Amino acid sequence: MKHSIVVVDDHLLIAEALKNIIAGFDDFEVSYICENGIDLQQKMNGKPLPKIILLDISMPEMDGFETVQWLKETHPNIQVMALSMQNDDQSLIKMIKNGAKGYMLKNTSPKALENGLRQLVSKGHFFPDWAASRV
Amino acid sequence: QELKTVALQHKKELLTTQLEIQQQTMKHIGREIHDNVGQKLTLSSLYLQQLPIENQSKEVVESVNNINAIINESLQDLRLLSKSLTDDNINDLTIVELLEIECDKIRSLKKFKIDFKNTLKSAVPYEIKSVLLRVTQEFLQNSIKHSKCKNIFISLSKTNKHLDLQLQDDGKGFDLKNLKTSGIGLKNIEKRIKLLNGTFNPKSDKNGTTFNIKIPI
Amino acid sequence: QELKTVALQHKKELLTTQLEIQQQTMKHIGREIHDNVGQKLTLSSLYLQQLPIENQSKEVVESVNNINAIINESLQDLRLLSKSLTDDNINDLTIVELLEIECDKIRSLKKFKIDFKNTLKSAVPYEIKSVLLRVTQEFLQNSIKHSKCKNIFISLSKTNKHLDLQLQDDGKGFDLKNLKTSGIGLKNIEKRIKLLNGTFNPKSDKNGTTFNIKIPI
Ligand SMILES: Nc1ncnc2c1ncn2[C@@H]1O[C@H](COP(=O)(O)OP(=O)(O)OP(=O)(O)O)[C@@H](O)[C@H]1O
Ligand SMILES: Nc1ncnc2c1ncn2[C@@H]1O[C@H](COP(=O)(O)OP(=O)(O)OP(=O)(O)O)[C@@H](O)[C@H]1O
Ligand SMILES: [K+]
Ligand SMILES: [Mg+2]
Ligand SMILES: [Mg+2]
Ligand SMILES: [Mg+2]
Repeated sequence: MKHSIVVVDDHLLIAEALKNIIAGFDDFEVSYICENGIDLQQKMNGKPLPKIILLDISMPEMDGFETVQWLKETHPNIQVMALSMQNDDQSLIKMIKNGAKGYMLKNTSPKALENGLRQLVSKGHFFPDWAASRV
Repeated sequence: QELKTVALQHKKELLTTQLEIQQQTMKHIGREIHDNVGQKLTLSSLYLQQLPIENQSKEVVESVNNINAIINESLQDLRLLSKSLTDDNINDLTIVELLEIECDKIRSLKKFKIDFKNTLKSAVPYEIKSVLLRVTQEFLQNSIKHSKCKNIFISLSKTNKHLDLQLQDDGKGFDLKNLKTSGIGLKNIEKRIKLLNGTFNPKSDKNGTTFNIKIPI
Repeated sequence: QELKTVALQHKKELLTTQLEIQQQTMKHIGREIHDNVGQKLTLSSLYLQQLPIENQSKEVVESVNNINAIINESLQDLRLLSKSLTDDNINDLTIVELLEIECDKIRSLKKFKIDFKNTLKSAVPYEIKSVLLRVTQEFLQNSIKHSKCKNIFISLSKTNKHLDLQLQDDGKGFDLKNLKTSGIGLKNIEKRIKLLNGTFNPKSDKNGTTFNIKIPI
């Protein structure tokens, strides 16, 4: 069975684009997408939990930092991969501290994304070289 | 005297207000670049990578990859620009890093050779960093604008009494005693160095201009 | 007194230095955005339009056009951002335009309704513009950060004696007489309005916070 993913990004077009890209992967599929943390809390209600959440950082209402913190407390088995525009140390470290198990830039190639997701599932974490060297 | 103090107080408050407004502007634009433009370019990169080009000619595949590479490079540039808008550079960077950034700006003009030698290792206080940075910026502006130089030399070092900053160009020079200008660059340099109880010993002749700045520490 | 004047002079020079450094940074980044990133994106748009897509499916053609549209939109955004980095906004814009920009920043957060009413038609001097802009920024920051409000109201008007700026939120309010904070926002508001011989008559209770600012003109 394919691993289920939920994408959370306030730029819904980006979330849709990621969903389309993931549709081409053999082992993964996107169940649904959300605009922000609050939207996620509402949409998760009564549905089977996803295996992975791809989480944007800067979002209005409830941002990535708050969302991953909430997920760690309420659904610690879900693996969170932060997907961000920024490659700065501060947000990387803060996301990890708050519970993210992976961190990738949004514009990484489909191949790199698939590889990142695979490692997240098999090893429990994934950080690209640039990120690993900073933590 | 009392009146002068009030006027200065007034002026100081206005400067602080302007400074804060500028900081807000920089923060806002930094965020816009990141949240708005950055997202759009990310989106175009994602769309580009989804174009069904597997069965296309080699040229098309290469061209699409090339476009994607340019977009990703722009994204990287914007990340750095957005960062320097939101960071407090003077606080976060060393004086050597700050001066290196100025050298790089000159280098990117591709009109001048610039050489920066540094033997200083210790940290420099915020106030001295700001003044030395600003004085260097003014000197470089002048060399670029007025001197028709080919080469610029900067050197930074320290004795146990002074911080030494030497600024030099090999341009046409000017008459220090006979300034015909409404400019305020040199006046500001003088004023700021005095502020730190320093000296700058300007020399200029037909072989170029040199400022030898010493700040007591 | 003499000592105080010297210290103020010193402080003023340092502020000017910082202001100038910031302006240099803004100018540099504005130019980088325009010249460097702008060129790259223009280039990718050109390459994109040269892709041989005539014989492709409708989807591919649409997709390529869509990507091109996004890139051009980004270019347009960057032009505006680059402009606001290099322009002197306080000088060039009216107080109404300046406050509109602040309202738009709040609107883009998509968390608050903000309503700005203006009946002022005449020009406002630089100094008053800076202070009113900065005071409004501080008020808005506080409403967003502390008040848990849903609505913000701003109104600007003029009598023959005063400029009136009303700032209001419908948040939880706070005890004006019992500030437990190391913050400097409110202190700065007070100081700056005094500077213009104005009053701001703050009111706050569980229905929200209102500043009624009057500046003599
Ligand atoms: N490195 C230099 N080489 C040749 N001439 C110089 C140099 N530096 C300054 N000058 C001359 O000295 C004058 C005064 O310089 P100053 O920096 O005070 O004013 P400005 O550059 O003309 O204007 P501003 O700095 O206010 O933009 C210049 O106009 C120029 O003629
Ligand atoms: N609009 C408001 N609604 C509710 N509480 C407010 C409002 N404005 C100010 N406060 C309260 O007053 C305190 C002082 O505000 P002030 O702007 O001086 O400091 P700050 O916002 O805490 O810090 P700073 O402005 O320096 O970042 C705040 O901490 C907050 O408790
Ligand atoms: K982000
Ligand atoms: Mg976002
Ligand atoms: Mg000059
Ligand atoms: Mg405040």
